[in-house]
Amino acid sequence: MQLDSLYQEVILDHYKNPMNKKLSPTYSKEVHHVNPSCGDEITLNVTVEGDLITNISWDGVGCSISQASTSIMSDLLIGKKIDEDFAILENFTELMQSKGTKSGDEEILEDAVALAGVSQFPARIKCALLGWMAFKDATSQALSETEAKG
Amino acid sequence: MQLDSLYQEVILDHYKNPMNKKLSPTYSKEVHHVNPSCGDEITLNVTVEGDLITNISWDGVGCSISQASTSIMSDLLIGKKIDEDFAILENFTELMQSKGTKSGDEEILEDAVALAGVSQFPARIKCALLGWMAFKDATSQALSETEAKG
Amino acid sequence: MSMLDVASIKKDFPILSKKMRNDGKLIYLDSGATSQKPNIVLEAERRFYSEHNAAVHRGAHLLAEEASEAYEGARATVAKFIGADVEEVVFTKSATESINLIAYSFGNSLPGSRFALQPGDRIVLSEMEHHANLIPWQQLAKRTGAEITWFPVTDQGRLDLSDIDSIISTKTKIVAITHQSNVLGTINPLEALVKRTHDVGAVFVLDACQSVPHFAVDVKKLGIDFLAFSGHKALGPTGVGIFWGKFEHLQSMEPFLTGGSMIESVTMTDATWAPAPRKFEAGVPNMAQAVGLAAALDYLTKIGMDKVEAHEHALTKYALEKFSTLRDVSIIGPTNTQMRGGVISFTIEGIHPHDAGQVLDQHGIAVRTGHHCAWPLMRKMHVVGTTRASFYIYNDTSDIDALIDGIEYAQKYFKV
Amino acid sequence: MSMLDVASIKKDFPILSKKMRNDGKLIYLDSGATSQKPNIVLEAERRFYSEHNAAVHRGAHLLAEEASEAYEGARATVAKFIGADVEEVVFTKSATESINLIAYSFGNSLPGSRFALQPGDRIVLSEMEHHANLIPWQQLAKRTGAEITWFPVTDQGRLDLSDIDSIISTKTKIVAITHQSNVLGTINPLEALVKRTHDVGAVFVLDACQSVPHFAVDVKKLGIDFLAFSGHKALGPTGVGIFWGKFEHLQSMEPFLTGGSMIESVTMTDATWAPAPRKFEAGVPNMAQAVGLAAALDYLTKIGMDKVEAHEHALTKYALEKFSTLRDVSIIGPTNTQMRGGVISFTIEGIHPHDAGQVLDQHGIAVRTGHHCAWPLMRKMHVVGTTRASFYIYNDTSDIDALIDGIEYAQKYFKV
Ligand SMILES: Cc1ncc(COP(=O)(O)O)c(C=O)c1O
Ligand SMILES: Cc1ncc(COP(=O)(O)O)c(C=O)c1O
Repeated sequence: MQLDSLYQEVILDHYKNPMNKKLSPTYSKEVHHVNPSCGDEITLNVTVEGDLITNISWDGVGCSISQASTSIMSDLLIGKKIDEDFAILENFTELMQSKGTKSGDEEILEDAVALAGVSQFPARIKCALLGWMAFKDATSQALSETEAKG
Repeated sequence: MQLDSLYQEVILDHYKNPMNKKLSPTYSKEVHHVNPSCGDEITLNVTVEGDLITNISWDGVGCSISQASTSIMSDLLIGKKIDEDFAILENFTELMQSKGTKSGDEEILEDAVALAGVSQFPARIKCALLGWMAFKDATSQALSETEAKG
Repeated sequence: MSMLDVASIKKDFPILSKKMRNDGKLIYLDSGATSQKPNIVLEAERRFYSEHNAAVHRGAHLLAEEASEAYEGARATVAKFIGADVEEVVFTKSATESINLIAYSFGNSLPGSRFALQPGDRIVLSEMEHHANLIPWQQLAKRTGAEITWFPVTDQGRLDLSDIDSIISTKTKIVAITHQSNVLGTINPLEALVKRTHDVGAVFVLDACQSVPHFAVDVKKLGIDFLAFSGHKALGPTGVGIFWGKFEHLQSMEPFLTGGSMIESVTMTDATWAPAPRKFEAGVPNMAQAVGLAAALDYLTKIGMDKVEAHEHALTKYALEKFSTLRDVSIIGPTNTQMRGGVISFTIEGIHPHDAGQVLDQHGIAVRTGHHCAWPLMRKMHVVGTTRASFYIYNDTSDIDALIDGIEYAQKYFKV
Repeated sequence: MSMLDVASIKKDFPILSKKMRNDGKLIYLDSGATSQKPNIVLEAERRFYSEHNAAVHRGAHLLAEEASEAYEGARATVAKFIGADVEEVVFTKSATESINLIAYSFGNSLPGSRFALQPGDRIVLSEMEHHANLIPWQQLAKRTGAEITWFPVTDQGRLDLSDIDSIISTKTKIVAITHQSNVLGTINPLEALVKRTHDVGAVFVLDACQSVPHFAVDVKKLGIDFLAFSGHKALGPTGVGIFWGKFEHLQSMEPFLTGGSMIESVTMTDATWAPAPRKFEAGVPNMAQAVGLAAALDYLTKIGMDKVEAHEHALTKYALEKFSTLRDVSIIGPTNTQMRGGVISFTIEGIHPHDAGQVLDQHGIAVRTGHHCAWPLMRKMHVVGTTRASFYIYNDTSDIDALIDGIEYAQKYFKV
């Protein structure tokens, strides 16, 4: 396994210029997640309108993989239906757990396929999933709060 | 190592006909000791008069080694000076820890030399010492109580 | 009689070719205390150390990855062996630690938690418990004001369940009982116990030290809440035990040992916990031992736990028959094979267990003597101690024949 | 520069000939997390299992005798290694358990005991503690109402002792501090700390995880009260740690884990305890691991702890000089070799530790990255985490050269 399979150009680009990395002051739900084994942290805001994710913004510290993955995730999931986003998330999680057997469906995952190499480095899977899990948690919480009210 | 080196005739005799195995109603001090690894128990009474041990009596349950050793000990130590008994006790303890390198001084230990073989069976040393340690404890307590009074 | 191929199994255990006193052979009948280890277990440990050793979950480097994979793989193997989910399995150092973990975790619970005990609450045990499943509960009771109550044991060595409804009452919070007695061999009827426990809203803790190594145990089928066993009695290394708990319990329980790797976040004055099972595994774990235990369970699985059970059942039947021909020998425990495992405790009229054990040892026969860490049971059965023979996969009828001969020799030797 | 014969030492460690990614060789710089094991340790464990395995202290048979002798012999070896009396040494599963043992035992103390804590009492720690020497005390404080106070760490990574007299006050009952920081490499000045601790009548607990394996530690000379270390960081097996305490303390302390073998006598509702060290060793112990640890300590003794220390000192000096030539690399911790061990934490401008570790791993260099179980220290030093290289007897200057090259490669790779 070569380093380049992990650190694809796309990843290093997102790492240097992350997207949506500035917390928006308005949101439906904010969550804070940590990766206890390395200390990386992320704060993520999600805005839910009806069945749409209209905004995701975040801030945090972390390695290139976690930063790039969160950047890619936010870009990919904003503006789509919640169902669709959850399907994408599912698909990405499977890719991460594939131990290098999958290369990822570019139709569904777009830039996120660049993270396929991570699945061969078990210790890094958590890095790649940090932002995605924060999104999942924030959205689920936002939904159940809406339900509770509604 | 043969069984007979452990179970000498003298030991089996004392086991079947233990001496002083009947608690006397009068004593200076009574103690109760247990061997936690096998559950054997002993109650021992000692009578101290001045610098003399005038009586030792005991009761309890235990293996042939512990019963015989206590029987031999009581017969050997009654009627002697405390100092002398403690010296005998010291001598016997050393024999037990000798790992088979000593055969015991018959002048000092009399019948107790029959227990020399025990030193080659580490798990049995505690059995052989149970009564002796009870004697030591009871006598020490009796002495310090006399001192406290006196 | 579906016997195992013991001759070939024996070859897997290097210690069984050891030369004993007077160059005799080893007849190991003390597996109830600890089992012997097949080569494959020693090899698994050695391989871990010489190929993958690193602190798990703590490094990005290759060895750390491999060590984590080996350790988590071992967890999956244990989970499968007892029918558990993988995140329900916690590695401890021993069954003793596992039971203490439960007791201390309950003791650490905040008021209002379903695990918090109050004065008047009851912990139900039995009179046949090993000290490991007795003293931790006594201590918990002392710390919380709860009371210990217990099922008595009958003269035949069975649990007396006739008062089950008053012994397990609405005051009961915990019922902790052994699956199989390490002294009597008795296998306890769990169904009624677990049902009554749950009817009163209590949790059921199973001491599975003498069951998991000897017959198939499925935690889900048993419907219990917690389980503990030791690796060293199941062909595994020393220094590893298992604590299993239903995941919903693990989630709400307080941690026991605290330190590295079990945290989510830490400041100088406070900390939050990682999810189970990590919450219960503080520090660099016993990685090589976990891997060794997994190898042991794989070995047992390959033989088949049903075959292990049948083999021990057959041996026990054979032994009980042989024992019945002996003069002045009493079995402490059931004399039939109904709900009974391969542990036989006995006393010989006129010979103290320690002396009996010594004579047997002279013939290379390793048995245990004494109170077997079940002192209250000794008192109940009116004995100072017993001599105990316990069987495992590497024993055969010739070992039992040797035992019987040894007992007769002891009677002759001590002239009783 | 009194170097060891590293080439010949390396041959004793089978894992050091492992083929890494792309068939490269292993450059193991993660001994601070766990050390590698010499063959002699693996052999000692195997020999125990294949020649003497039995439950210690529990049987009259030959194997049980031999196992007890091996286990108690291991205890004597450990005692000698740290200058302790043999009955002061307790085998645990890890330093983490050892420290929890002390904290729980204190928590179990009855009011009036010198170890019982009350609201207002203080436990003094430092900002450089490993979670294992922090969270157990936080939990004890929560259970008893005591307060945690601590020595701050300076920017140079030293303990700031300027307020020692107010930090260790008459309210202080326990001072628990690490001998050598697992992050900074700092060795703490114990004399002043121990003196002040005893002046106020408190006890001093030493976390010796990073000292006992690396230089001679004598508990009597240090004058401390308690000490903990882990076998796996001292060339020993996983699953074994040491708890040492002054005998007079051990006598009056409450037990922690309860169960078999630690008792004097037991009824259904109560129990009394065996004398120390047995009182603290419930259950069938980690016998093979104790024996393996003794073999590891014998191996170190044969090399000579003064030589081990000198070797690591020389390596650290060499490494610090090399590091000072690197651009954009900061050392977190002392940059001189004064009172400093062979652990170097660093950050690389523009490269997250995890990414740095990954690039090093690609070259077979095993380092640790992250917070090293010392999260409060990370915050104090204003870093998310660090990359850490730690040295032991099987490292030489070529390993450090490789590390330096690796760091430069990482800077090139990530274009920083
Ligand atoms: C300074 C220090 N204290 C405590 C520990 C805990 O040791 P273990 O995880 O072996 O229990 C470690 C190592 O992880 C350490 O470096
Ligand atoms: C029934 C039972 N429970 C608990 C234990 C304690 O196991 P360990 O000493 O391995 O912790 C044992 C074995 O000693 C046992 O037989």
